Order: sequence, then C-alpha cells, then structure tokens
Amino acid sequence: MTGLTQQLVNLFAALLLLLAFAMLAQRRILSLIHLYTLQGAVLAAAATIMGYATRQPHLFVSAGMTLALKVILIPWLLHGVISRLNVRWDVEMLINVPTTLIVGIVLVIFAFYLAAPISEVSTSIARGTLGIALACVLLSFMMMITRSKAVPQVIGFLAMENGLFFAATAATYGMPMVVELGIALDVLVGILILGVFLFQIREQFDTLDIRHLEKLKDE
Amino acid sequence: MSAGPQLVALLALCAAWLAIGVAGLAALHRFHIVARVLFPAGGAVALAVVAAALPAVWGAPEMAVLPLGLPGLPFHFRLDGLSALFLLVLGGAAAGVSLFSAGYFRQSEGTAPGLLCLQYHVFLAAMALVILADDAYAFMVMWETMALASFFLVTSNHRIAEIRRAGYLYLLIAHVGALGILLCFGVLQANTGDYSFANMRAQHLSPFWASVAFLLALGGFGAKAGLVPLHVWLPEAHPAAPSPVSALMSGVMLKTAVYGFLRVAYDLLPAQLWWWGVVVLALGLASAVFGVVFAAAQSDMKRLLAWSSIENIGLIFAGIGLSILFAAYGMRAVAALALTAALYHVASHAFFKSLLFVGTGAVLHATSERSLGKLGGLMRVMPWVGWATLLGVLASAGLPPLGGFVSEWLLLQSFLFTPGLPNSFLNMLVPVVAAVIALVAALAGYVMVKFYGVIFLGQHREDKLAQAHDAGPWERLGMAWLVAGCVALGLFPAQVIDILAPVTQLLVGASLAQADGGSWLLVPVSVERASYGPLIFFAGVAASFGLAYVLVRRLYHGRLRRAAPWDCGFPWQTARMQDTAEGFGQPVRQIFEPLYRMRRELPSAFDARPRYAVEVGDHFWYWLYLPLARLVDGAARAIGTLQRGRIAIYLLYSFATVIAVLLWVTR
Amino acid sequence: MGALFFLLALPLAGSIVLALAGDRRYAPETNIAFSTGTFLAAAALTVRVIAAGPLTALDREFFIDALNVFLVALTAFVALTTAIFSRPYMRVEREHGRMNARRLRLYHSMYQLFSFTMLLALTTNNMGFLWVAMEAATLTTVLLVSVYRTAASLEAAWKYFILCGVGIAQALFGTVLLYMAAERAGGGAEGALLWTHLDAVKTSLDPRIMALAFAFLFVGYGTKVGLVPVHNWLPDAHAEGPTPVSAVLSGLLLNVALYAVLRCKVLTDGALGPGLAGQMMMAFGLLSVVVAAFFLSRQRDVKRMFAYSSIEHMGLITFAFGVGGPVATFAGLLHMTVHSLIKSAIFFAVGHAAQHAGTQVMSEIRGLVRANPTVGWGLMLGTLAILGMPPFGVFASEFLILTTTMREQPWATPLLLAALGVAFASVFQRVQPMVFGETALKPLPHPPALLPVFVHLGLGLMLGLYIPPYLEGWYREAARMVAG
Amino acid sequence: MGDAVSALGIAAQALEIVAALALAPLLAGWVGQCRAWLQNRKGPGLLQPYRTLHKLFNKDSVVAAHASPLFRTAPYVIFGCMTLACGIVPTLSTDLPLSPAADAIALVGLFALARVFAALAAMDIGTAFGSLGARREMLIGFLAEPALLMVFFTAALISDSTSLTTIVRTLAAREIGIQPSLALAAVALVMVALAENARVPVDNPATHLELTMVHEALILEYSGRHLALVEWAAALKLFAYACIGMALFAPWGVARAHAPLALLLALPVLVAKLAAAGCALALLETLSAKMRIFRVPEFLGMAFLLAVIAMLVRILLGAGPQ
Repeated sequence: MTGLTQQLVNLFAALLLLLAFAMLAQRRILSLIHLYTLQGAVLAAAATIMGYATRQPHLFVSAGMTLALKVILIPWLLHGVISRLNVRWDVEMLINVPTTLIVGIVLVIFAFYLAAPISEVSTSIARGTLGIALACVLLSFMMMITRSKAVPQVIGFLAMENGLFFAATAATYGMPMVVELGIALDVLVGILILGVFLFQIREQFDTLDIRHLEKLKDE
Repeated sequence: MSAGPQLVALLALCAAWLAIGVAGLAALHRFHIVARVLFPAGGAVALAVVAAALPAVWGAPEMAVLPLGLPGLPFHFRLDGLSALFLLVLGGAAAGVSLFSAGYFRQSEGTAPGLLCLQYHVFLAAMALVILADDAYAFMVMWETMALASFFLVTSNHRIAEIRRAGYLYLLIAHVGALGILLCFGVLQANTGDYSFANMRAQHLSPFWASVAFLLALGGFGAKAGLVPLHVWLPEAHPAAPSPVSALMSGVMLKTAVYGFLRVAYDLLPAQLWWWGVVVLALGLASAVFGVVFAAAQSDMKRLLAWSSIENIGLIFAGIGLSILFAAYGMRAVAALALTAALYHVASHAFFKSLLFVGTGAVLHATSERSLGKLGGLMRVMPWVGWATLLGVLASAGLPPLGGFVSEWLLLQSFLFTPGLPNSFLNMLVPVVAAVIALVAALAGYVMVKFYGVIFLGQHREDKLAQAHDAGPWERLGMAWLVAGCVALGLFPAQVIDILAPVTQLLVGASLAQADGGSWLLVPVSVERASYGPLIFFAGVAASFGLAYVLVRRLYHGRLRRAAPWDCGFPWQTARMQDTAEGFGQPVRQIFEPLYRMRRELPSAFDARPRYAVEVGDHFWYWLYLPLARLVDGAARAIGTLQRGRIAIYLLYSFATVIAVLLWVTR
Repeated sequence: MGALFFLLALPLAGSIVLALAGDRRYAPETNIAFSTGTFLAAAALTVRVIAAGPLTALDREFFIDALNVFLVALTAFVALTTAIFSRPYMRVEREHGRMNARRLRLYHSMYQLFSFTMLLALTTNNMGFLWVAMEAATLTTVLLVSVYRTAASLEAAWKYFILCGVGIAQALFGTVLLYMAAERAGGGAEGALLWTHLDAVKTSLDPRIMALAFAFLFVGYGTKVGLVPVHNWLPDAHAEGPTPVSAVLSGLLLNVALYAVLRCKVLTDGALGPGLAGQMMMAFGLLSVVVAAFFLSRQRDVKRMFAYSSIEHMGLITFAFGVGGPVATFAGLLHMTVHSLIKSAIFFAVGHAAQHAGTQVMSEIRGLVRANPTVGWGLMLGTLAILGMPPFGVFASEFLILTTTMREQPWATPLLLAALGVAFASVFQRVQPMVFGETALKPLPHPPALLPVFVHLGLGLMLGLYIPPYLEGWYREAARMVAG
Repeated sequence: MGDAVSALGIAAQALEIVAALALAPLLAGWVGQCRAWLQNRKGPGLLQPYRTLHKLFNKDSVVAAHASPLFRTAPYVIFGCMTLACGIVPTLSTDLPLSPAADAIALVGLFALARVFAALAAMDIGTAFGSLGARREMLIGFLAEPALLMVFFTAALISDSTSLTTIVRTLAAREIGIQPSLALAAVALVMVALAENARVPVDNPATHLELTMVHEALILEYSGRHLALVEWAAALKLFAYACIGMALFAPWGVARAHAPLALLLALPVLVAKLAAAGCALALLETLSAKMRIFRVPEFLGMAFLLAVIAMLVRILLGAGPQ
C-alpha cells in the first residue's frame, strides 16, 4: 500500500514544482491566481494522502484548513482586490522570462544538492520531497524579486508559504496542531494587511508599480 | 588591601569636589552662592589635596579598592611617588585657578553658573582620579570623564559656531586617543585577562609587543598632550574655553597625559629600548619648534598661549625621550637628571601657563577683546594684572631668576652628558638637538615679549580700553598664589629637587644626589661641573639695582619731568603707528617660511581699497586631516550605494545571503 | 504561575479594551495602567525566578529561566516608560493634526498587542510558537509604521512587511528542519518542539540537519535583528513610524529577535560544537558594526541615523555572543540591556525635538538646549552614552567586549575600534549643532514628560559605575547558560 | 660654596667688579679713539664717555607722559644684570665667590633678561621707533643667544664643565696647540659680539637714523640718569663680551686661588688684552659696511652654524688635543 502513496506523494511534489515554474513564467495576473489556487489544491491532496497513509488524524484537519484557506478564501479575496482595483493588465518582469527559467533550474539543482544529505537520513515516506519543497521556496523567492508590481509580489509571498507548508507536511508529517493553527492565523492576518496596503498604495500612488516606492535611500 | 591614610584622604577630597559640583547643580542660577562659596571651597579642597599629597611623595605606595566598577574588575586606586607629585601640581595650579574663577565668572548669559560649577569640579575630580587610578577600567573611565567634562566646559558659550567646531574636534581626537590607550592596555595585559596595573607590571612582554604598547601609549597620550601630528585640536579648544578652564586645561590636563605616558613607559613596561627615546625626542623637538614658531605668528592672545603650551609639552617630551635613551643604555644618574628636568618643567609650566591664561582672562573680562590688534597700554589701567602677567611672561620666557629657567638649565645640562653614549650616531645628534633646544628657548622669549608688549605696553589701540577695570579681590588672590608658585619654583630649586628625587628614584632607579650645594645652590653632579644659585643670583642683581638707585639719588638727584614722547617732527602720532601683533611676528614668519602654509593677499597698485591679509595655516591640517576626512567620506559614499531604495535589490541581498550561508554551512 | 498568567493576560486584555475605547480621553492613562500591571507581573515573575530558579508552566508550554526573565523584565519596563512618554507625545501629535481618533485607537490597541506578542515570544517554550509570536510582532507593528499615511511611511511599511515576511519564512523552514531533527532523535510527537526537551537531547541531534536548520534560522531571525546584508528594512521602518513605536522597535523587538537566535545557537552548539554558530555570528556581527558605522555619516534624518546606530550596536552584541565564553556573553547581555535603555531614551528626546522643529531633518533642528533644556541635555547625554563615552554603561560593556576580543580574536580589534571611531565622529558631528547653538524652534503646546529619559540615563549611568550583585549574579547565570 | 669663602676671594670679586665699572667706559672711549685714528680724524678723546655719563647724571630725566613704572625701573635692572655679568666672568681671578651662583648658561640667561627688559621698556612708550627697535632687538637676540650658548657648550665639552671658573682653569692649563673647534668657536663668538653690542656690520652705534638703528631705537626715549645708566650698561656689555672672548680664547694671566701677588699682576695684563681687543674691534668696524636688517639672520645663522660645527668637530675628533 505504501508504494502507491509514495508514488502519489512524489506525483504531487512534481506537480507542485511544475506549478512553481509556471507561476514564475506567467504574465497575466488572473492566471497567476488560478495557478496559486491549483497549488493550494495539490497541497491539500498531498496532506490527505499523507494523513491516510500514516493514519495521523491532525493531517486531515490541516488538509481541510489548507483547502478552506488557500483554495477558497484567499483566491476569493485576491479576485475581490483585482476587480475593485480593476487591475487586468499584463505583469512586467524586471528580467525576461527565459533567463528567469534558467536561473530557476539552477536553483532547483542547488536545492537538491542541499537536501540530498538529509533526505537519505530521513525516515518519512516523502523523503525525496524535501528537496522539492526547498526548490519551491527558492523559486517563489525568485518570483518576488523579479516582479515589479505589488500584487504579483504578494502572490509570490503566498507561494513561498505554500512551499513551506509542503515542507512541513512532507518532512515531518506536519507540525504540532497548535503551531499549525498559529501559522494559518498569521498567514490570514498577513493577507488582510497586504490587502489593506494594496488599497493604500493605490490611493497614494494611483498605481501598483513598486518602482514608485524608491524614495527612502541613502545615495 | 589596607588603604593608607593619604589615599583615603585624597579619595575623600575627590568626593568633596564632586559634592561641590552637585551643590552647584542644586544652586543652578543662584550666581552669588556659586561664585562666592562653591569656587573658593573648590580652591580650599585643592589646597587640601596639596597637603595630603606632599607626605605621600616620600611615603610607601598605598593601595585601595572601591566596590564600584565591573564585577570582575572593581576600581583599584594607588598612590605612589609619581602620582603624589602630579597631584601636587594639580592641587597647586587648581587652587590658584579656582580662587581666580571665584571672581571671574560674571552674570554672563552663557551656561548657567551652577552647571559651569558642576562641570568644573567634575573635571578636577576626574583628573585627580586619573592620576590615582591603578587599573585599566578605572583609568579609562576617569580619562574619558575628564575629556567629557572639559568638552562641556570648552563649549560653555556654544552659541558661537567656531567654538562648537573646536569642541567637536577636541572631543573627537580625545576619543580616538582614548581608543589608542585602550588598545595599549590590551597589549600590556598580555592575554592574562587581568586588567589591573599590578598584573601588567608583572608581565614580561617580548620586545616587539613592548614596542607596540609603547607606540600606542605615545599615540594615545600624545593626542591628549598635543604632540605634533595630533596637536590640531589644542589651538582651537583652549582659546574657546573660558580663561580659567583654559588655564586648567593647559596647565594641568596636558600634564595628566604626561603622567599617563610616564606610568606606561617607566612603570608598566619594565625595560626600555634605546630607539624609543629617539622617537620621543624627535617628536618632542618637532612639537617644540612647531609650537613656538606658530606662537610667534598668532594674533589672538589665547591661541598664542595655546601654541606656546604645545612648545612646552614638546620640551617636556624631549626631556623624557632623553631620559629613556639614557635609561636604555644603563646611564641611570644622567637619566635621572633628564627626567628631573622634564618633571621640573611640568611643575613650572603648570604654574606660569595658568598665570598667563588667568591674566588673559582678566584682560578679556575688562575689555571683552581677544585679538591683539585691539588691545595695548593696559599696564596703566590694570597694574595688578600687568605686573603679575609680567612675572608669568618672564618665567615662560625661561629667564634666570624664575622657574622656567631652572628646567631649561637642567635640560641643557643633561644634553652635555650625551657624548657619553656608546652609539656614535647619537653622539653626533647632540649638537643639533642642543642647538634646537637653545633656539626654541630663545624664540619663547621673543614670543613672550610680543605677547606682553602688544597687550600691556604702548598706547590704547581702542579708546574703550581706557575704561578697563583692574582685577577684583578674588582674582588678585588667585594670581598672587600662582605668582608665589612661580617665584618659589624659581628661587628654591634645591628644595623642589628634593621632592622630585624619590619620583626619579622610583622611575629610573637613581636621583640627583644633592652633593654639597647646601640648601640654596642647585648642584646636579658636582660644584666644579655645574651649579646654579638663584638666590645669590637674585641677590646680586637686586644689590646692584639698589646700590645704583641709592647712589644716583645721593650723588646727583631724582628729579623727573613729564613730556610728550619724541615724534621726530611728525605731530600726528596715533596708536595705530605702534607695532601690531602680525608685524612683531613678521621676522619669524620670514625666517621659518617653509613651516607655515601661508596665504597672502597683497593689494595691487590700482586697488581702490587696498587690503593686506595674511592667513597662516597648518601643514598637518592639509596633508593629514583633510585627506583622512575625504577617505572616510568616500568610503561612506561607496557603502551608501548599498541602500539604493529598490525593494527588488533588497530581496536580492536577502536571497544571496541565504544562498551564501547555506553554502558556508554545507561545505 | 499566577505572575506568568497576569504577565500575558494583561496586555492581551489591554489590547482588547483599547481596541474598543482607544480614542477616549483616558485611553493613554489606561494604556499606562495596563503597562504598569504588566511590569508588576514581570517584576513578580523575576523575583520568583531569581529565588526559585527556572520554572515551566502549562505542561511545559512556557519556560522561564535566567536568560529570558531579564529580557521580560526589561521589555515590560521599557514598554511602561514608553507608554508614559507617549501620553504627552500623542497629545501633541493630535494637536498637530497628524493623529486622529481612529488612528489613536489603532495605535493603543496595537501597542498592547505588540507587547503581548513580545512577552509571548520570550516566555514560550515551543519553538514553533516562538516563530508565530515573532510573525505576530511584525504584523502588529507594520500597521503602526504606516499610520501617518505619508508616501514615505507607506513605502517603509511595505518594505518592512515584505522583507521581514521573507526573512521569517526562512525561519519557518529552519523550524521545520529543527522539528525534523528533533523527531529523528526520538522525541514524542507533541514534545518534539519544546526547547527544554530539545536542550536535553541536543547532543544526539543529527549534525547535518542542525547545520542547515541553524543556517535558515540565523538568516530568518537575523533579518529581524537587522544584521547587515538583510538590514535594509530597519532604517525605513524605525524612522517613519511614530516615535514611541520606533523606540519600542529599536529598544525591544531587536532584543527579542536576538534572543531567538541565542536559543537556536545553544541547540546548534550542542549538536555541532561551538565552531559554526560562533563564527557565523562573529562574521555577520563585525560586518554590521563596520558597515553601519560608515552609513551614519550619510544621514540627514535623525531617526534614520539612530536606526543605523541600532544596527551597529546589535552587530556588536551579536559579535560578542559569537566570540562566546562567559565574559563576552556577560558583556553581550549587559550591552543589550544598556542599549535598550539608552536608545529608547534617545528616541524619546528625538521625538520631542522633531515635534519642536516640525521635521526630522537634522539641519533644521538647532539649539535644542536653549529651546527646551531637558530635551537638549537628554539628547546630548543620551548620544554621548550610546557612543560609548564612560561613565555610562555602554562603555563598560564595550570595554569588556573589546578586551575579550583582544584576547580571543586580536585581528578583529582594530576593525572594531576604527568602526567605533568613525561612528563617534559622524554621529557627534550631527548631534552637536542640533543641541548647541542659536535656536529658531517653536515651543511645544504641551510640556513633554521627560522623566523616562532621565530615569533611563540614570540607570545607564548606574550600570556604568556599579553593577549591583544580584543583577551581576543574574547575568552570570544567563551567560553560563548560553555559553554552556 | 665649597671651601670657606676666602677673604682674598671677596677682595678679588670686589676688585673685578670695580675694575669692570671703571674700565668699561674707557674701553668704549678707546674703541671710538681707534676708529677716529683709522678714519684719520682726531676723535673726541679717551675720557669722553666719562664726561657724557657725568653730564647725563646731572640732567633731569624727561619721561614720556603715559610711560608706566616699568619704563623707569628697566634701566636699573639692565644695569644690575650687566654688573653681575661682569662679576661672574673670571677676568682677574678664578677664585670668585659669585661664580657658583651662575654658570655659562645662567650668564646667557642674564643677557637675555637684560635684553627682554630693554625691549619691553622700548615698547612701553608706544611710538613707532620703540616697538620697531624692540622687534629688531628681539630678532637679533633670538638668533644670537643660541649661538652664544653653543660657543659655551664647545668650551664646556672641552673642559667637561659649564662653570666659567673651571673652564678658564682647564683652558689655561692646556698647552698651546692648533685647536680647530676652539678656533671656530672664536669666530662665532666675534660675530655674536658684533651683533649683540650693536657694532657696525649689524647696527651702527653712533647713528639715530630710524631705518637702520636697532640698539639706539631702544633707548631713544631715555634721558638724564636713565640714559646714563643704559649707556653705562651698554659699555659694560661690551666689556663683558670682551672678557668672555679673552676668558675662552686667551685665558693666560688670570690669577689662581690663594695668590695675592698674581691678582695685582692680572690687572695690567687685563688692560693690555682689552687694548688689543679694542683695536681689533675698531679695525673690524672700519673695514666692514652696515648690512640690511634682513641680511642679519643669515649673518647670525652663519655664526650659529659655526658654533654647532665647532661642537660637532669636538665630538667627532674625540678626546684628541683639539
């Protein structure tokens, strides 16, 4: 039985990596949000499979929370923000797409190099996925750097959160329940605050381009 | 540790000074209490310090530990011969200056008198405790508190921009010097982690580390004393301070730097290397020449005295350098002679420089004028200040009956012994160094004649000078004490040498044997070799003065008539026809042209309003300090680009840091 | 156990109460009342810990020992004095029209919530909860930084949130790895993340995982400490928010972040031996001191300059902990205390100075001593204290740090001394004209409450000259615990 | 004072001072007379200085309206210093009770004290001449004093002491030989003497031309008894310099201790030597022309250099006969 769950978890990990790359190369905001929702769904599925395979009830609870938070609530909020600020236009990138992808690949290789010594020591069934989780985190970090608009940067931040969550579930069958709740609460409050900020920036600079946020410097 | 009676008394007196300061803070704006009660009380405490320190010169060293300070390193205090001597100098000069400042501080609108009283007495207490400190932490705390208190005193009327600038420069160089001293103590403790001086004395450093410690001490204490490369703050800070404070800073604070250097060079470092002496001698000479040459070119009376302080510090360090040189070659007796010359100059400079600064203070108060171009003829309206400052001028010029001459005499005598050095190169050095010392002493006379002549003699260059009033009773008392100090140091050298003997015995292991000179003849080695009897000397001059006076009155007459001075047929004599300060300094500026950085503005023949101006600059400022400032500014600008403002860049930094740390961890 | 309960319950309750009545006339007084309550609870807790040694509560979810109890006491005390200072400050801000009722309510409630999160982070035993509390601390202050709604404050808040968010995310990954290593070492499911359990079993943790975990944790919490390569958010955030927030951020939040790093260092030292963690902290610490020193001379805004000074001092403390050994760690703890006291005092004085001049640009603030002597002398003495002039406490700890560096790492001493010299030159060159000289400043509508400034300076002076025996024993116990 | 102050010593000291006071104006007169002969004119006669002194002592002393007491005390101080200087330099005998009181360095200090008081008195009046003269006098002073000190140092290195009586005793006891360091020192001393006593190459004692006078400018304002004392002091200074020259470079004929007979013999020897010195000075003055004031630093710089080289030669050539 474990052979199947092992394969399923690896499949979900591969899917997550693919989605991270897709978000890195995506130009339009709407499809960026769809990809994020997809990532949330994959995460929830992986958590349920892990919960089923290791018979740990709290994994089901966290899977449910992920589903509620990252598949329903946050995308709904983002859509609301997008429509309210009528942000439909393409997303400029600071560096063109091909170079970002190549750098992405280098990052993935580096992540695996890092995770290699740990994965063969780890006993959890999803040993190999730690490298992928680290890769997801680094890729979303990369995404935040290369985006020049506020909303894509927020989505990058959320993707990094997803990567971390997957690392928690994959490497250690999820954190203790209380900590999971705390993290989820923090993510939620973070999103609310970012939403408030988006409105304030829009009101102050009537554009969401971050290049206007460069006055505080010590040249 | 049983604390000796003298040390306990001295610590109590320092506490008394602090108490007076705090009392001043309490009576912040009540001027009379501060001026008439607290400052004289400070003077009385200073006298008590003299009384307590005198017996300690001969006594055995006393130790005490206070529960203050760091957990592992409480405050250690120690009173030995060297500390006692410098406390005597501090107490003596501070007594006179405190009495003077009782009358000096008026209801001026500068800082509140109570605050001034607090800073003044914290300054005195800090200096005394620096001299008593016996571990690195106590020394550093008291050293920087002294710098801090004197900084606040220097910037007491901080509404003038260039006084603020002077205060800033002063505290900056003092702090950098203190960092050097901290590094020196770090080297001296030689990895034992115990920072008490007792432990440092027990360490035997390798010649390399001993030299590193010595050079750090020379740099650190030289910055506070005003040795040449680090002297730029002194001509700015001393004139900016109120006069009694400049007197204390010049007279006593520079001596704490000399004390610190002697403590490290002789007490904490067991053995001395010969080239240390040469380095100190060279720096001392450079400071002396630079000081006196620049003093001659000044046209502000307090800057002139500040530069002359640099010259005197140069002479003191030259004496110390010579004594280190002799000590390194084992010539103990001659090293004692050179060290006695240096210590004697410390004492006499403390008294006559305080007297001169206090004199300028009285002039400044009477005329509220500092530039020499606007003074003149004050002798008639301020006789007390005039005669007292005349005595200070004679002592500062190193003229025979007074204190300045004795230390110069001892220094020149010690130069005559240098041909006994085994190193042939140094023997050749002797005539050059002796010549420079003689030239500096002569130039000091030139500067003092200029200082005294332009201020007190001649005609009033401004007509408001006629209303100048003489010094008040307190001020006269203070000046009288300082004059008495100068005269005593001049006429009774044998007794002063007896006080210095145990100190040189402690430091160099030998002292000036008072051979057969009796009590009124100064005989360093033997009568045939050299001797100087100021009392007989003074009696000789006085006798012939008196005889001539009486005989002329008896044989001829004493009639006197007043008339207008000789005007060589040109009736419109004005005060502007007298020699100005710049004029009087012109020959020295011409002869020592390369030492200055002069910018002259000469009027052309067709100028409607011809204007002549000469601006004397300091080479070190242009070749050392400005490039350093530009270097730091350039580095700051380069690092400034780190904070460019774009969030993407910041995220990139964070990303790069994570990658770097991960690589570091997993290598 | 009661004291701990009150310590956490009071600020939480305070934030709820003030959320409802934050803009009433008595809001500042209630704020002070809650802070006083918290301080009393902290004092009671401290006395109990000194007397009875470390204690755990709520089935080992909370753990108090010598190290975090002195930080708890310090945090509660500075929070109290900042609350006292913010009462007249906020009234003047309201007078100047920069604060309206709604913003005041936000300010007061977030202030109490912020002190709750810090106290939670300090007292919790669960590393996961430590992360949650740190993240919550960021969230509570990010709104406060942008409360003035100016373009600059918005930019500062955005950068603060994004950069700290990314930083804290690294720390989460580190905590995950820590949890993984703990599980491997045979811990029970829920006990695995408890620090006391980890401390007990730290020698058997897998060194490879711990090395990676410490890397992430150090960079994560290091961002919150403001170490140099990841410091960019700090000057903007500390300069743009209202002054009480800057004081609390500079004074306390940096200490809490460094406390978190210390907790991780103890575990890593157990697993890998003292080499790695110490070297990393020394490298980043030294880099922070040198780079921040050179930044100081480029500043035009007074709060930005003192923010950089905070970076420099946190770098020095990190360096001290990196050097390790009982004396250096003792000096680091002492420096942490004195830096918090003096830096918050400086921000109080700077706050009123900025209100006098109506701007934070240093060239427009002149002659403070003549306009308002207490503010002027407060700023001057505070600046001299923070620059390490004796007889203040900063010199005592710097003396210890420098002297141990001379013995342990002699190569670092000239760098440190040069950086301290440059910092002294730049800061004092800017502050002296601000305090001395002629003045054109307008008087304040309400008299400032500057008792906190002089209380802090008094404590700083005391620590410089005489460290009371129980305080010394307390630090030595904490130092022994950290240095192992 | 070492051995008991012998009666003979006191007598020698008193005789020396009285001789100095008496012979100084005569020396000045003699130099004036020699110059007159060299310029083939009759000259005012040998005793002219005494007559002028007597005339001046009888006249009232006219003092400037706003002169301070310093102006009136300065002449007495200057006169006192110069008499003490002549008392110290061993001209007649080496057993002088006053000699332990001041050695060579103190003597240079004594000259400096007199110079400072003269300069201050000149500046007291506040006219252009006084202050100009004071500046020039101090300029010459601060260059000549170190040169004189170096001359004394050379002699001190040879006789291993700075006490003048010991120097004279050791130099007199040496056999006559070519001694380069002493020769250089002699030339330096002559140049310094010319500068200090305001003789021709540096300053013309006879003229009152504002542009050139240095010493005369100092005493321009004095009259009556003050002028007499200052003139007498100037003569004494010339006498003292001559005695220093003879003590260092022609020390023979000076009486030993406990030799009353030699004391009487020493007086005529002194007069002879002074006459020769006077002639030499007059010859030098007529041969050289007055220098511009800003050539004086080079002139005295040369003297200073010579003195330092003398010392250097002494040390380099070691303990040889030089």
